[in-house]
Amino acid sequence: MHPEWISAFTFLAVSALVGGGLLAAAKVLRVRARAKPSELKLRTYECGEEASGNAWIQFHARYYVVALFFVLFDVEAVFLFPWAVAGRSLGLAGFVAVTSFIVVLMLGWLYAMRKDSLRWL
Amino acid sequence: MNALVHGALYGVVIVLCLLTTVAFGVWFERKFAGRMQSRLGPTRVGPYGLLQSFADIIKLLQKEDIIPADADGSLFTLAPVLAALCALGAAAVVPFSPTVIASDLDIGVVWVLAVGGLMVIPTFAAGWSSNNKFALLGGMRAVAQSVSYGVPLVLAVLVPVILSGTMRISGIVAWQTSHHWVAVWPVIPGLPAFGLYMLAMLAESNRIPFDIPEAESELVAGVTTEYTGAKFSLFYLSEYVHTLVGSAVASALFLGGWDGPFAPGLHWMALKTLTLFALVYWVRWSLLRFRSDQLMDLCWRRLTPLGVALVLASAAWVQFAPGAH
Amino acid sequence: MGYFTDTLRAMRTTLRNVFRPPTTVEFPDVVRPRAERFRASFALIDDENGESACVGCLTCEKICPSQVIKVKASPKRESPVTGKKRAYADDFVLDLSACIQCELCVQVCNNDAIVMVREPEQPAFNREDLVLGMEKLRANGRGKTVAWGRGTGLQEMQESKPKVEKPAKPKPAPVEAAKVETPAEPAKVEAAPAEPAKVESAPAAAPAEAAPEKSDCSAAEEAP
Amino acid sequence: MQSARRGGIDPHLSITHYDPEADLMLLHFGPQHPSTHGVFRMDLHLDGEVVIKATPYLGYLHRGVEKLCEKLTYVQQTPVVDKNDYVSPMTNEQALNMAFEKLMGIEVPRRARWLRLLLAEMQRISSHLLWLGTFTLDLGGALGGGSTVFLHCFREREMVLDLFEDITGARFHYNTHTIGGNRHDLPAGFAAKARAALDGIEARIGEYEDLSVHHAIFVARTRGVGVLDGDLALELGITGPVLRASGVDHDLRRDAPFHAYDEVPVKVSVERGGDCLARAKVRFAELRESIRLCRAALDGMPEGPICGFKPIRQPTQSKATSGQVYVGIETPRGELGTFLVANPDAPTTPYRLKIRAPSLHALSALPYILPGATVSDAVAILGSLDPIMGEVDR
Amino acid sequence: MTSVAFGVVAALTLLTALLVVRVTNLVRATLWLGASLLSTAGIYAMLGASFLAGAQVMLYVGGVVTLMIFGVMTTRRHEGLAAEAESTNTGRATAVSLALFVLLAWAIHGTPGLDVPATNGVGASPEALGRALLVDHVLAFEAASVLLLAAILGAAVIARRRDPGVEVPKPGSRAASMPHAAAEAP
Repeated sequence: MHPEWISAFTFLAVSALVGGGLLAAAKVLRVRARAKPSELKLRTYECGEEASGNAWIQFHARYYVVALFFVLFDVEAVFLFPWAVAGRSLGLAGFVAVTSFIVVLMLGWLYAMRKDSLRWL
Repeated sequence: MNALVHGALYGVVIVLCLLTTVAFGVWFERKFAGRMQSRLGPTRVGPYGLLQSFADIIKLLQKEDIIPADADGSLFTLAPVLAALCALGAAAVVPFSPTVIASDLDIGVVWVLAVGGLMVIPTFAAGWSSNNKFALLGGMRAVAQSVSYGVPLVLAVLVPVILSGTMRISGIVAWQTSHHWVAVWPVIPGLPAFGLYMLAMLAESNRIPFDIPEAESELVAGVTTEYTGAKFSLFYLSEYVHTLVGSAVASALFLGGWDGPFAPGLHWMALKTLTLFALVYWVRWSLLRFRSDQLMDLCWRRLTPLGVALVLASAAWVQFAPGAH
Repeated sequence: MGYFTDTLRAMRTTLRNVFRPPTTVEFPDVVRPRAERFRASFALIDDENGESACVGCLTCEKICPSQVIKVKASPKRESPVTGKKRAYADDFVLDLSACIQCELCVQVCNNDAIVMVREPEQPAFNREDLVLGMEKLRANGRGKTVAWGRGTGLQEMQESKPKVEKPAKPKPAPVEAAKVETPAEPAKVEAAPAEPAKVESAPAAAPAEAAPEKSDCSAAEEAP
Repeated sequence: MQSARRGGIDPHLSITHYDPEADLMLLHFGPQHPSTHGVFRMDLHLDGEVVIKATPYLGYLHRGVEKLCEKLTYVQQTPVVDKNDYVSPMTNEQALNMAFEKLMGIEVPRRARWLRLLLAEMQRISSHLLWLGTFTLDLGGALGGGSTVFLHCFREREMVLDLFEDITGARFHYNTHTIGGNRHDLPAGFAAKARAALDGIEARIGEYEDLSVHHAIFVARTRGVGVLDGDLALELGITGPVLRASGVDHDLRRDAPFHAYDEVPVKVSVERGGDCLARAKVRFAELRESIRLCRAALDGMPEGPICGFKPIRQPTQSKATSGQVYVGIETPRGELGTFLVANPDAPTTPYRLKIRAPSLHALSALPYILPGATVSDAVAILGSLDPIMGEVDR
Repeated sequence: MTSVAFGVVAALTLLTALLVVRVTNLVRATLWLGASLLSTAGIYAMLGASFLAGAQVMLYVGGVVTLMIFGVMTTRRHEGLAAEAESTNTGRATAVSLALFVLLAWAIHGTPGLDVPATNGVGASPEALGRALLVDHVLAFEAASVLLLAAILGAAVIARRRDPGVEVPKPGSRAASMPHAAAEAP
């Protein structure tokens, strides 16, 4: 494994310690009102009313579409990164290739725009 | 083995520095916001209230830990830890000076985007596991928002990558040291790309005017509605760390990082980062909030094509501008 | 672009406020000046003889909308100081926790015995501390800054024609205890300088036009 | 489903009409919610984030004020109704005492009427400032620019409250009006202090506008949101700025002058939009107009007695044995009415006191204008109606 | 050292993958899938494919898992943490997966040229990747854009279709507001 990756993963481990450490510290420090909190205290908050039904409900499909668009544009970006690094050595051919790649994608964006699919509501 | 020690050592130092900066950053924000609002801000704990954040942390740690009866307990506990991990982890590849860098990855830019972008998972997990409607709505909004603003963020970051021809952040800073700061020259992809990055960064770290996920006047406290004590403080912390690391990345990618005269590189980097950090809070306390659909419209209908245009412009610059190489 | 310029303008506005002096003060160390008429807690005033000016006429108890005043009136007896016969209140209890600070008890007091205090009431740790008895009320009257409003003063302000720019502050006139001799029946308490303020009939179309079924309250108005 | 298909909203239809599969999320919005302006509750049926049906629930702040007043003598009621519209207590007192005066046929001296006008307009300034603060708080959150406007508004509102404190000694529940006039006269040097405060407030209005109505985000959040038709508003009995924002030119200060409004004419501001932005603009215009009216009142304040009756010394003297009256005045929220029936059996207390609260009528628009809005809009719409739960629930 | 680390990460990948199919709650399964994909990214990083690892996290964990979360959240109700789809065909499923595993292992084993040791990132640098994409495989690169275009068009079409069950009412005027009152008036 590349040493930089080892450092990076070590850094991640250190940052994980922050969260874990805080929770551990809280376990020591925190106040316990009672051995077992009352039932009322553990109830789900819904503005002081009895919660009506479960929160785990069906959501609107537009959320799905947003994620779909994100994945598509992210894929585009990921394709662009290697070119961005190698781009200047590839000359005009590379520039033309990437420009056409982007233009084709933006056609799709334009279509979605025209069809009003990029609206949230 | 060497790399392990290096990572651990720098990890501890950088993480501690970040946390301390956040503690005083929060103090600064509260003082600054207080003066904006004709208030005094914190005054009681320590001189000028400087130790206020530490008092807050101690207070939060002492609070009773409540996991709602209907919640998914393990996920509920795991989510804040993961959030702090993602926020801090992005700092691994940020060069604070030519030498102060935990891991000089060759794909540093992608690391920042990937680890920072992972924030959506703990946020959603927190919202979903709370089994609270406000939290769930907040979680869904948060995911939709960070996912959407991920696109302009990536496109903005592509500009310095294209200009410098490397994904190594220290390489980008070095290129700026020998050429120009990206935000300064070439002006056309550079400056708008910087602005685009800052906007997307505001949205990713849920700061006003983009704080839809925890819009407290609508969703009470968004994903953190059911959270108390230490877990809440972790979310709070990770938000600030996210903003701070985002500012650091912005100064590295667009403002020349450690580049600057008269003073050591570390000082310049700190100065630029803190200036951007303060700017974020200045904006935060001056603006109202967008509505979620306006936020999405802004992202998909305005910022995304802007980002694509900037990428094309920088490609053209690299290709055709004399002396760009 | 509108967003951008508007944001800059908003940020300029907030920045301008950063350089203004803050409005808030550090409270217990710095106290904002209170208005002269500020009304907070209560006090029972002593008359010039060092006795409580309250004669136990029960007017304040009757007028109090939230019924927080309980007065125990005693029959007339000789004053140990002056030797004259006068009425006393044996006990006077005011429950501050239910008081709405409406100032009506002050207004109706013909002896200027009960007044309000300019120092805001201190928070208490338990409810009993908020129940002001005779001792506490009289101690307030001696120890704390007493507010401007007195019964006779307020009555005079409403009935006479004070000049606008003239200090409307009435002199805290010394109480003439002798003046009120028959306080036992509150209904019989004489209104002091009993000058029926004649209504200046304005030509305006005041909405308070006389109702057709006018009651006999006008008689009461002219009564004094 | 039928009516929903026709593109309309029927707030009275059951939710099954809109959603046969009952797949909507029922969200209890309130009473313990940061932006329900006290303890108000609406049950929102949400499709994603869009409100399909809204059902308001009232009564969380019911204190039985009207019933209580039946047990109190006339003079004792003023401090009690102070707490109804706790954002503009002055106008509460005025409406109540004007009803008493009308019932008993008492004339109010001219100075008292001018004084009441001054107090009412100062109260309108403070009330609208508080509205602006809470409205931006709804739009911008307690951790953002909203709270900045909020605290700026409170800073200026303090100036008005300081003036009230100078007059009455109280900052909030004044009890300064009484039957036949006022209890407190203006203190010495009041006019100069008041003018200074008014100048200070007027100078800052531009700053509020920079942070709110002139800001593109505010406009984006409010334009076209919560559109209320003028006809519907009239049908629901809505008055005040909400009605005027819907294009209906109606203001009791001009149309049925009370106090001294016949001597100080009012310029009524009307907007056509009917949305949250129009309501904001109307209130901003009223803010400026009120400052002008206050200056006029200070300039033209006549000399004379401030009370035409002395009811307080002997509370049993203010009595009425027959008759019933209604008095409506224009408060910052609309027409505050007091309906009073004299009690022949107990002349010192009313037989019935009914308060017509403008906020209640404004809230009745919610089921009509909420459907189709998002949760964020719902907060903005509720805030733009400026409800005060104290007077809604009474 | 490296092999120990690899063993840990590989075991993690397998474990989380197993949890994905064994967990009964769909949301949790999706989150476990995210963990599994993350450890896969770890394996890529170990093999020196830096950019692939980064892209894996960005695209799969950040993007696809989000997509699946939204897919789960928008398809059906989830009543609590209870079992969603307890399969009764565990035996048969195990047999099929084992068979698939054997088949794949055989195929991989039989493919020549796969026993090259890890390159420590020499051949997989982003520069090399870019060169390969834009010079050697430029046609595939452009074809990918067309594929993405098709996907965007598809997404746009999905987005346009409104949920037929609930008609979002338009806040409107009084005329539109009370049809029911008008209809029921005698």
